[in-house]
Amino acid sequence: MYSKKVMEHFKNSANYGKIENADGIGKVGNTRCGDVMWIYIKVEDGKIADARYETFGCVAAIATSSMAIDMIKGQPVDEALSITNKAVAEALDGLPPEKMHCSVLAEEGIKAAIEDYKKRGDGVPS
Amino acid sequence: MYSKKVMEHFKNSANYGKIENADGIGKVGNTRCGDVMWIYIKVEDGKIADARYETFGCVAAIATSSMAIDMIKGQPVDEALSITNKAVAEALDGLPPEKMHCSVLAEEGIKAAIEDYKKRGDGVPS
Amino acid sequence: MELKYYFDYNATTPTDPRVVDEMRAYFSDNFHNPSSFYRRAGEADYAVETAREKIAKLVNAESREIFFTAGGTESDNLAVQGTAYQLKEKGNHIITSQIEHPAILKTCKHLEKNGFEVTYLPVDKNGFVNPEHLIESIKDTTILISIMHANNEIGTIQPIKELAAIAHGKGVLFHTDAVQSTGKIPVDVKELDVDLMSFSSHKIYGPKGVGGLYKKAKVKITPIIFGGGHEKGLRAGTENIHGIVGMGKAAELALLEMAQEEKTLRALRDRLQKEILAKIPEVIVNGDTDKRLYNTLNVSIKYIEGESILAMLDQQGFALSSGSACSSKSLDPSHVLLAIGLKHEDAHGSLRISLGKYNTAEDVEKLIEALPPVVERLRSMSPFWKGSDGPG
Amino acid sequence: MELKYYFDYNATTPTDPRVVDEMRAYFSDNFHNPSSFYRRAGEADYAVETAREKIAKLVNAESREIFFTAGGTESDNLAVQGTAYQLKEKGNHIITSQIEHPAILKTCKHLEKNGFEVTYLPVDKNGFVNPEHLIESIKDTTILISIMHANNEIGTIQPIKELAAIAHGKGVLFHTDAVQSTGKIPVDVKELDVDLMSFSSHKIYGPKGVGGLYKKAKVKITPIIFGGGHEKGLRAGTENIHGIVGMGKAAELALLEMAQEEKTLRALRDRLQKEILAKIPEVIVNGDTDKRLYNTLNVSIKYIEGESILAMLDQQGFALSSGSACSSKSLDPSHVLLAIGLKHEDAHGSLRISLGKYNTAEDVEKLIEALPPVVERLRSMSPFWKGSDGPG
Ligand SMILES: Cc1ncc(COP(=O)(O)O)c(C=O)c1O
Ligand SMILES: Cc1ncc(COP(=O)(O)O)c(C=O)c1O
Repeated sequence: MYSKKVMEHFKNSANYGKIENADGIGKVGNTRCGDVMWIYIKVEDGKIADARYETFGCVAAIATSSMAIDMIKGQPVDEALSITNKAVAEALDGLPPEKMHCSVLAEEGIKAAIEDYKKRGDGVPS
Repeated sequence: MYSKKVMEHFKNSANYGKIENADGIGKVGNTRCGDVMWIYIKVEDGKIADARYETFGCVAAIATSSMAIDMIKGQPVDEALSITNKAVAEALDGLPPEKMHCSVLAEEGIKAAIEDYKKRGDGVPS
Repeated sequence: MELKYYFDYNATTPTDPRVVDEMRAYFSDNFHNPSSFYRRAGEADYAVETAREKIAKLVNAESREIFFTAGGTESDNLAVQGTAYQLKEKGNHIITSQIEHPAILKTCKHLEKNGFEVTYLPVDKNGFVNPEHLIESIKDTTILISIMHANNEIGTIQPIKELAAIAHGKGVLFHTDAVQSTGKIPVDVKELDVDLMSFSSHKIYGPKGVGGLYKKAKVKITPIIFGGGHEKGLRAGTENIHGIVGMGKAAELALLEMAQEEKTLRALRDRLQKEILAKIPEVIVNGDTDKRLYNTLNVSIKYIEGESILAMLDQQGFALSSGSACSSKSLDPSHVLLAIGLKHEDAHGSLRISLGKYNTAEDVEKLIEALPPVVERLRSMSPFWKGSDGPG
Repeated sequence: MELKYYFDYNATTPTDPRVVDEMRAYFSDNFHNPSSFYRRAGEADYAVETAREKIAKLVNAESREIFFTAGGTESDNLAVQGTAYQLKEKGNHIITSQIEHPAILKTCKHLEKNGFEVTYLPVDKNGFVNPEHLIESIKDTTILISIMHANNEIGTIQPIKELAAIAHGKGVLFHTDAVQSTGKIPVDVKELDVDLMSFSSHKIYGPKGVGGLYKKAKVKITPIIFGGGHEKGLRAGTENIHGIVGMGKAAELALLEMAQEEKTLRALRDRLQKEILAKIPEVIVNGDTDKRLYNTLNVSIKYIEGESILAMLDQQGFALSSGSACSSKSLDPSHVLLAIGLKHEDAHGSLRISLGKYNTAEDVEKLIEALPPVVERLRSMSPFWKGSDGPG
């Protein structure tokens, strides 16, 4: 049911875990639906210097988290903002239709983390 | 579904055919239901000297006809009259429930033949 | 396989040994529940979907239009009840024919007790529904027309394409019971343009206990068995994997071998018909002799009764069936034979010979030899045979 | 048979090779239609009736009270729809529980759309229906109570005898879905005094595609599949002979071997439970730990999600199931786990381990070894695990 890419990311993901003193944290999803994703980012010189995730969820949720992190790491913050759920899913060679919501979660997680970072930059502590 | 006795009578019956100049003929059943039985008797000295049948019908109809003939041959007419459908069925080691009507036909056939014989004796031609 | 003298292929067929081979792995090895998560379950799911494709190919449908059931009877029930309940707000009138299988007729009788109205179209002496009658019978409230493709008793093949076109001209859904035709003759749902079509595995050398329904993608019907959402919610229940795989293989083989079988069996059947008519006087051939299943021969042997014929033939190892009441465990003879206008006694005296791929020329010769003496003996016992007064 | 690491016997079982052997003759040799006239048909009929006797013996019923269907789902539908439609003039209220199989729940939902009223009784944290609740729920219009015997997810075994007695005290019919208990634990219809009881072949090492319904002789229900009058008119369709023969053999074996299996599997299950609780912190055992199927262990592994666990274990060849939404293809996690009061995240994090007769002690040790590192890794990815803020 899952692509090879999805299973690789699920099995071998190394991007997980907390970043202490992250510059932005995005917390999305809820336990009712079974998927919760937290995205941590560290920003240096307008670029995402480091990123990690913590995810409670299914194979697709973990794989999209992992892929999303790969995709934003090293990117300028504003380019990271433009990453769509479709792009994440495509990078994983697709997701089963009923799992597309996981890629949406990944997109939302990135956006929330960057928003949080921007807020803090505006002097608004998270 | 049928007892061995039934199948023997069905396969080996020798009592069928017309009796020319019979003393009594009983015609029972109808083609709608699929069973028609004609019983011929020849009476001598108050006894049934010869009897035969012609039957259009299923295995049970043919076997009960054959058995009924065996049972009345040589019997005094009034004893033949008292033969019941149950006796015919029992003599065949039983019949499937949905075939019991065939034994009823045999009893009715005998009765009708004897009635016909008696009517003729009363000067009433059949 | 001991199949000598089996002439009842329209009742059921032996499972082709190649089909049995194909099923073997799906009992104890690939037994997993297709809807489970793990990899082995994916293999079961793949096997089910591959079978679905094979069946779709046999009837020229899309895979997603094929739904598995437990047999032809369930498919007929699902089609008729499912349409009736789905469209009950739209109308309550159903049209079918008098010669349908009990799976359709009894379902219609049941619906009649539940607020539906059913028209049972008569057929002519060859077993054909008259398209004019169909047109006249359609009302504003008509929601379904269900006419069988090939009749199981007499083999008559209805002009389904024409009848379906009439239905669609009036905006009415059309179902056909193709249990006897699918796998025997080319059946193309797109060409026939039916909305729903039933078929069954055990009539085409597949295993018993499995069948299917073709449902045109855009047609919506209500399920009759509810549960775990299998078959896209149309028919719940853990998949009968070995059965489905077996039916798939049977469909594949049917597609490959149908043309050859038709040639062989038609020749055998025609020879049987010719010889029976030549050797036995006063025999009626039932059903249309042109538009008829090539494996089916139904005859009425006048003045004698079918069960007796079956019993005498059974003694010699022949397996056949009859439309007589006695052999069908009801009081009335075949409703199909009565519908084509046979007298009761001729319906009682009918014999259905249905051939299949394991019949040999020798089988046929043996039957041709065996039948006349049996008929002669039974006629000599019959009050209606020559020299008698004739039926009362 | 490659059955290493299969822990999903409540989903389906492999067919016992002895059962496959028994079925073998019924595909291509004894394939005849049991209702046909000839002798070989009589043999098929005899095989079907012999299987019926074996099943009757397993559940202490009379043969004539056993009816064959295509599986547990159809049996549940037949029992519930059949009673509802039979008694619709008498009343329209049905009582069931919140933890039934979808075969019952979806059927009830369907009936609700068609004029029936359904009460879904809650259960306590161990999964038991409260008899007091049942008593309070019965109305004048109640026509059927349907409560499952053993639950497929958590294994809780209901006090059916007591519940059936309550039903009968009020003159209401009682059905139990015994799909998970029949063949695993002693099930005696006379002792339980139920009116209707469903069971299924593929849960007890019989073939898929066949099941059955026990119906007390004096109870009348309406068929849901109409046709040729098979199964005394209760369920039409050419008999699935090999399936029926297989289920009969499976029933015979179950009766003989049940006690031994219980001993072995209970020990394995108990060891699994003990070791999992010892090796993995923060695990909840779901279902009653006393009145529970001896082969079933359902646990919630906190802070992680079930499908991920299944996927990691699947990589190592383990086949299990979960009540998580993801593994069930719906958005909500198991309705059973929610009904016993689990939080959504704990329901999502559940694992069902269901053992069967081909499980070995080695299988169990391997699972005990494999599970902790999987849990550890997934927890290390989880925002809710130690050092995190806990569930949001
Ligand atoms: C025309 C027709 N329809 C339906 C059926 C029922 O199919 P099944 O026996 O698979 O339930 C049959 C055969 O019995 C049939 O010949
Ligand atoms: C409790 C229960 N009832 C009913 C069913 C349905 O049985 P089947 O899969 O044979 O249709 C199952 C299994 O799927 C079950 O566990």
